[in-house]
Amino acid sequence: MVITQERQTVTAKDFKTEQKSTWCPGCGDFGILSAVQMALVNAGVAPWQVLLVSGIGCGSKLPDYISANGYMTLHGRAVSIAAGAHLANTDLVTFAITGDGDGLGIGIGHAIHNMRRNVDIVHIIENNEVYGLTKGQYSPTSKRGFKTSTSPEGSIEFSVNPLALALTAGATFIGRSYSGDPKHAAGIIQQAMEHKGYALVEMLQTCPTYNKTQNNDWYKEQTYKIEEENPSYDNTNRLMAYELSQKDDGRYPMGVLFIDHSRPTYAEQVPALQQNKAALIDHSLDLDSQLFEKIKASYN
Amino acid sequence: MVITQERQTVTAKDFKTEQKSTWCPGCGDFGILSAVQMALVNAGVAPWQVLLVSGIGCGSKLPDYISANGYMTLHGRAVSIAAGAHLANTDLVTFAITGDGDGLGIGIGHAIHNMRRNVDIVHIIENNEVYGLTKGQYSPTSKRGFKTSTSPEGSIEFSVNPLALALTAGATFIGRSYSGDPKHAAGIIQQAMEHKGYALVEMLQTCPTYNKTQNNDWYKEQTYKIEEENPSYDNTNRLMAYELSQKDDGRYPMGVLFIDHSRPTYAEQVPALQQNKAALIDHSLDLDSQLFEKIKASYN
Amino acid sequence: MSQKNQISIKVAGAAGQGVESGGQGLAKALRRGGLHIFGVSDYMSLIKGGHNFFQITVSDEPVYCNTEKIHILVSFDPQQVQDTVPHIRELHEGGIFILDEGAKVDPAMQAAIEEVGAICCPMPLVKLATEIGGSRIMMNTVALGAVAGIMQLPFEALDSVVRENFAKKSTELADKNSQVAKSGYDFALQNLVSKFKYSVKYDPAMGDKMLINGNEAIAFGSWAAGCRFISFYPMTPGTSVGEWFTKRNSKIGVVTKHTEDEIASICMAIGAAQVGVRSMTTTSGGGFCLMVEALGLAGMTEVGVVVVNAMRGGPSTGLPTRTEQADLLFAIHSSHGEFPKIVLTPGTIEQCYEAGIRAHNLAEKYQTPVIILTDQLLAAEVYDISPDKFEIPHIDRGKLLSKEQLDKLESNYLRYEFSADGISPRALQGHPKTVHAPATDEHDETGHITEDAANRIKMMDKRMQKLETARRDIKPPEFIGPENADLTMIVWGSTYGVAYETIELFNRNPSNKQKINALHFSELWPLPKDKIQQALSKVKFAVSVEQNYTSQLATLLRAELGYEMKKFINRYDGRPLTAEELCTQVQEIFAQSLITA
Amino acid sequence: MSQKNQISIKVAGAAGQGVESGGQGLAKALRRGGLHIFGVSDYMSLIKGGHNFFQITVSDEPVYCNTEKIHILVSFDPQQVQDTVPHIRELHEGGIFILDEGAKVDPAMQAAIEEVGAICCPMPLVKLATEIGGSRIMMNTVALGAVAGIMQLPFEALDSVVRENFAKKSTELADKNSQVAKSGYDFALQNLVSKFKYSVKYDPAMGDKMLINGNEAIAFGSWAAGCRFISFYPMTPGTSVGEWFTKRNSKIGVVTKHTEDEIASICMAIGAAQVGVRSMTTTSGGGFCLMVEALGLAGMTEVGVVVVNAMRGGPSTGLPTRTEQADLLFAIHSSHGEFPKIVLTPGTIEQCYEAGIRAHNLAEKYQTPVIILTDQLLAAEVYDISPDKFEIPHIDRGKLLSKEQLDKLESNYLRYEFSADGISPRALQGHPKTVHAPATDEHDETGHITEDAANRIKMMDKRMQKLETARRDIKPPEFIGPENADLTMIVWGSTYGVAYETIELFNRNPSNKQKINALHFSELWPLPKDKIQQALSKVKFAVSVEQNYTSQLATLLRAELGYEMKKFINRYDGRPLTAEELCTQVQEIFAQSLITA
Ligand SMILES: Cc1ncc(C[n+]2csc(CCOP(=O)(O)OP(=O)(O)O)c2C)c(N)n1
Ligand SMILES: Cc1ncc(C[n+]2csc(CCOP(=O)(O)OP(=O)(O)O)c2C)c(N)n1
Ligand code: SF4
Ligand code: SF4
Ligand SMILES: [Mg+2]
Ligand SMILES: [Mg+2]
Repeated sequence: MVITQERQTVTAKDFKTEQKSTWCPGCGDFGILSAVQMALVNAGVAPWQVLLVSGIGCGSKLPDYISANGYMTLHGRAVSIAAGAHLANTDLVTFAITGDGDGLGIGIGHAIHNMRRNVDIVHIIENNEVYGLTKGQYSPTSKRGFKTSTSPEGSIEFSVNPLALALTAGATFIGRSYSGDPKHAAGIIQQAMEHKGYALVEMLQTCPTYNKTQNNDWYKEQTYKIEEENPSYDNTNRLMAYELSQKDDGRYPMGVLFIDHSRPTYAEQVPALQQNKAALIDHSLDLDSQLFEKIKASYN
Repeated sequence: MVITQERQTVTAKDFKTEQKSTWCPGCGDFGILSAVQMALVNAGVAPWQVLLVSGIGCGSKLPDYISANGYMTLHGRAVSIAAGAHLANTDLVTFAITGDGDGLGIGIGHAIHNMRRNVDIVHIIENNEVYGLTKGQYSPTSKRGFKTSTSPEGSIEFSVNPLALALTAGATFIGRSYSGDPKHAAGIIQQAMEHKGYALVEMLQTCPTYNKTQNNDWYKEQTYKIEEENPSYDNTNRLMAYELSQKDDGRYPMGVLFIDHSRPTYAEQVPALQQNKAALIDHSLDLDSQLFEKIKASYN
Repeated sequence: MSQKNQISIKVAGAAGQGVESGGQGLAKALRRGGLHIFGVSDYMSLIKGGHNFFQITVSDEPVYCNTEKIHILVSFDPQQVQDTVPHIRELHEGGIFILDEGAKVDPAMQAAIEEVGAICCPMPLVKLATEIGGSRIMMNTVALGAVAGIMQLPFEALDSVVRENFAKKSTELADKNSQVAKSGYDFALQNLVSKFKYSVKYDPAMGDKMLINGNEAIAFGSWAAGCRFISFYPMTPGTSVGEWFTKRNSKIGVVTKHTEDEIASICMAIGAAQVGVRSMTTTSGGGFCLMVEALGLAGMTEVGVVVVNAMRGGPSTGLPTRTEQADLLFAIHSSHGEFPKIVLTPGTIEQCYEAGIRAHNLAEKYQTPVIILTDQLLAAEVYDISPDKFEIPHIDRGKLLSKEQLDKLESNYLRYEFSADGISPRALQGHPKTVHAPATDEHDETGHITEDAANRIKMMDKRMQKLETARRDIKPPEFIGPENADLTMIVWGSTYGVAYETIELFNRNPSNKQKINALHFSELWPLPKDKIQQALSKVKFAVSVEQNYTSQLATLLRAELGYEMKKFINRYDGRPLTAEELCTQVQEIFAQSLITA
Repeated sequence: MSQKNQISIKVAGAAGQGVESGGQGLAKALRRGGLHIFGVSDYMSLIKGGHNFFQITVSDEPVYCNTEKIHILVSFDPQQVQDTVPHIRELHEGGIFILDEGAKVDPAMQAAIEEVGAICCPMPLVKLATEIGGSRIMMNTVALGAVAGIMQLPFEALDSVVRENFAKKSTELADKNSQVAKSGYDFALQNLVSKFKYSVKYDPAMGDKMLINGNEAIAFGSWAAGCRFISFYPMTPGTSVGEWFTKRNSKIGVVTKHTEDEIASICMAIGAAQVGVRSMTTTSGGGFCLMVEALGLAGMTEVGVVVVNAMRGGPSTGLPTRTEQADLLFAIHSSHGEFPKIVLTPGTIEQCYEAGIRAHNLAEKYQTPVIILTDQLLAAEVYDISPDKFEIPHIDRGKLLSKEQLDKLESNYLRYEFSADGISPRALQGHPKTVHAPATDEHDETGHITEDAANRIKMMDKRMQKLETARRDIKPPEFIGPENADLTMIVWGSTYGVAYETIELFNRNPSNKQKINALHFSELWPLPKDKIQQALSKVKFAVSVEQNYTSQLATLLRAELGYEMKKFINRYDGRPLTAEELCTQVQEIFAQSLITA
């Protein structure tokens, strides 16, 4: 995001809330919550300077468990709502926080279209590869063969590849981290915040209740840091990024897969916001009576 | 499609209808209509063996102008409706026919999800890079800067790349042709029909009314046949296909960009259709009274 | 008081031939000449070809809808003149039919012309266009000139319009069209005027008037009321509200977004409204369907967003370019669960402008979604109104707390604080003291999710109380015509115009002993029950008149007030009701002497 | 006739502790022992933790809803026993509270126990579970054993259920749980039975009964009626209808599809139905919102598709796991424009099964969408019904033409042929003689798009005529309780049960001089007006009882029949109405002697 407001000195305490979480013990969402918090602290963004728009799902309850501006909305629509809020108030550091079903199933269209518009928000997909809140159905990212209540004989779908999809759609920042490594996650989220344009962060997430095999040990096995395994990796190279996203050795590269500084953000190009560079919310509501009369006259 | 029914000897006459077209003179949709007709004739598929499901838009009126089974449905939903019809009657050669706004704007989610399921239908996108029926607004495929009633100062969006998107989503056949070359178009459509799995065909289409610059001369300039320019092109190579789809010299490669024979179709894997290989519509409605009593007993 | 003196002109042709623009131009010209005018186009759901027409009715008195019969018929289309047969049948005895001399008049047309006793006037439309203008497409301008001539409109009136319209393109084009218009005008003076026995009085002193359609008026009012964000997806006839903004985009400082679908449209608008910008979206039935889930989001989180639903013939894709009033009960009951909604149903251009203003004020005041129900007829119709009818609006942001008030805030801010009127003081996110995170789950006063039963009841009561508070704020229905009448047509929305003209037609006819009037609803939800009861108590014999199949307002009044209509008149073929047909039906009702006077 | 003799048991604990499965098991066991039983769970919108409970009411007579007060309370959760304080308050004097001996009873609990005069029975749940079963999680089974003991249920009844439930996993686990259950059973016989002064009579000869919930019954009925395609998107409480099919997937030969969203769900189902397969989808309010555009598609192209909307607390996300009846008017008026819809509102498990059958028959017969409105309570409740209540259905495919008839077809097939009853003979695509292409635009008899006004009117009349034809086919409301009563509760859907028990409670109470009954609607649209009028004519004093804020059925009856209720009772906190509260309110109504007997 283009962070327009003055950075603040904030601590974790500033984001604490009484509201008691309803997540299962050991849920990866706890890690993501603390990662978000850490990132905000490190970036010096105060609770009142941020807007965490979420959808519906276990992970989408995140804004309820942190003291910061939030908006818990509809399943699948967080990105559109966040985009609208962002265009109306570009001073708020705006996040869209969705699950995998939420952001890549029902909501995939909004994600793709706002990616290609390069709307300047951070989109975190909490990817536990399952529908948690509805008690464990397979999701668009579930592995083929994954057995759930809606796939008792195993899923027969080829799963969505979030990184390849974001790359193809036109996201200008694509990162991946994991709920079990909040420090790394916080780092990626902060980079996403500092990036100018649509920043997608896929957050691999454990769901001890409905995705038992993919537990923390499993992820420790399956994940690796891009820079560690291929130091020569150039995350500004689209084809290289695509190739990496297509590797199907079943392992998850983590880090910043792709970054593109060349594209302007959507807000930068909106005529009304070019005329008056202030956030739309700060534009006057008063009527320009000359213009008003001019328009009336045009109908004579 | 897996074409289960006996091929028929049919001629163009069999597809003629009295219904008079409402398309503008010179509209590219005429070329697409005749291409579809030609493909059906060449494939030996009779009017009653096919089902042309369309959305809403100029091009989606196609089924009204051909004597064949059709279903003119809702804007953005043709693919889902076609998928349902296909699963219920795998004996019908099922098409989804959509515009670019229809198939890549409002309907992009359904397209992506059914591509990764490899639902065995032919999806033709009539891409005139504009919203025709609603009188000329920019579409997801409109070029940046394209001036329309909703983009008077020029579109500020980066357009969707249908081929790259289909490739990433998991379509197993990706072809492109052009309304001004019905013969070539018919060839691609026929190959799509004969392909087993989700076959996407992007049909570049002229709209002399709302997309005047991209007229037939322009397209003749901008399009080329893949096999002619790079004979060594291997359309089974995913990365090669992606690279080609990413070339932004503004020209349109035509032909079969990508084909993948490795994936089973969705219907092939559906448990109920594995048990009884006949089309679902031909499964008996009669109740298996033993099973009926067994289920009742399970609640005792 | 004798019948209105009016002349009706129909310009017909294929889509893409400039029927719409030609008609609009002619309307403007006649208006500037000093006539009251009503105009609306009738078009098919296609881009070129087919058969469209634009009808204008002019008079020395205000006009609010078209007449069934016409005095002048112009065909722009030498090819398809035969499509004009039904229109020829609409000509008055002595009416004039203008077509190109090259167009062949087939027997069917000839028969129709003789049948109605019309005068067929072939003229060199194409010839003059090509010879003088150098292009056959200018035949439209020739024809308009001819009509102006027949109408004895001072040429300057037409000239000014023609020049304005083409000046944008080039002065040369403007000059050429002006000359071409003159040629048609002169031809008419020499050859046609004498044949035409009808005329209306021009009032040169009429002064400035606006010809603006309903959708433009809604958009104009919304902008004037401070709407600074509109996200929408094209759908006839809702699109033109959005295009009013996009056309002016940067000039008027509004962020306009053509989205990927209607769900995104309303969600973006709600996002913008949630952070404090007056926002709206516009669509038609099918798109409105896709918005109803998000209406619940706005209702539950108490975000004021404005949704325009311009109705067209349904169900489903239906009759995309035709008019209907069949979404009323759907709009009122849209979305699952129970929450307050406000539904406005303007019926005149002035009411459209005001609805734009009212909608944004009510949305912020009651922190809940406001739906403006209009329809294809009202969206497209124009008639002359004086500019001072569009006033600079008063902006009421309701219980919105200012930065200053927030700075002074002592206690923790409660977004959903319980209150007697159900409305909570509203603070925007972005101020250090107002950090909050509303949820679409049931929530407590802070916005946090809770399933507590006692809180649930209080929150439901709070939200629903807003409906009761708003009820007092909603405009009661207004009578059109005399206060006391033997029969009252109960109408809402776009049928205002036809009701008005029906009353004129009926009450001015000396052979009608009785008097009729109408009761028109321009705001419909929540119903201001008491005021409605008062109005209804003055009604002797209520006849429901609706542009739908099931008489939805009648159903609503029965449901909410137990009120029973005596008779029902419905039209659902997508074509607007006419004063003539209503008059006949009203006369029948009287004839059946159902009314014990 | 004295009050019903019933015992109520509540099993409480955190989500994920087996409260639901434990409760279900206990219910099954008591049922097999020879008791009538009603059971339903109450859970929060979270996956683990929180506070859930399962309540069972048993009797020697049929039971249709739970009681407010309970006789036995079991806490599965040594940690959060204090959450049980509100439940302790529900205990009858002499009621028993079972918890683990390790759980500490804090002062608040102690106070509550003394207040109600309950008996606190700490017992070695964990100890027995670990010592005998070798695992602490078996404490649930110990507790169930204890309850069985207190209830003096023959052990075999419990044993059979425990073994069945764990046999799937392993026989060893089955044995262990059996032993553990026995240990709890014996402990209760030795230490608790004597303290418990309540009892019900078992009827060992009761024989086979089904314990099946409403959603399972709807799914079962639909499958039995030939539904072979269901596409849906998970949404509580609609999901379980779909999961009934997926669980049996290949066995029952049904294509089941978990789609990417609700729009795809209904569109896939419509696609399948269009080519001739009986198809359905299931969802709840928010998902239903997303389906309403496609309802219009089905209505306009005359495709019979079945949609289950299982209502939950709204608006928006609302109270996802709680019950409400607030979508009735939305469902009836859903989608823009006007077209026929059929709405079924089953209230009993038997009616759910039948609704599944009726929906698919009516959908094909009238070639239009059918909505089954159920809710969270009905979706989750179970009570014993005899298996022969679920009969093999008669399948009526309406005017569907057979292959043979089509082969003989002479003239061109007209998909939308005009007919007196509005229903056109239906032929499937795929036969050489039936090639056609329906459009959602207004169309002619062949299905081709046309804007012709005359055709439009005939097509609207044809479609709407189906509503009149269907009206005769819709079940009238039925009286619960005595035919003649001083007061009648007007109810629909899931409130059947509470209405039934309220009548029992009130009419059996000798101190009540008056009699009450209820009129229950299990099918609601189109309203069979005449039959309803007949039924209502027997009603002396109508009291609307609904699980919503705005009394939607009352509004509908006023709108359609001009019928006025005398009193309104509403509950909208997401918790089911109880017989006790209704009884009290009814008594108050009588007390205010509003009723002139
Ligand atoms: C329109 C709509 N459809 C369905 C639901 C029910 N629902 C709630 S959360 C959810 C999916 C949860 O999966 P995911 O998005 O991956 O989030 P998670 O719970 O796994 O964090 C669904 C289907 C809903 N709330 N709204
Ligand atoms: C839900 C819905 N929204 C909007 C519309 C209006 N509409 C009809 S066609 C169309 C887009 C046409 O563009 P495209 O899909 O590219 O088809 P084309 O007309 O260019 O062939 C739109 C927005 C509609 N019919 N339904
Ligand atoms: S179900 Fe899974 S995702 Fe949801 S809270 Fe529990 S562990 Fe977390
Ligand atoms: S508007 Fe364009 S796409 Fe539509 S019919 Fe005319 S030329 Fe064809
Ligand atoms: Mg998930
Ligand atoms: Mg297009």
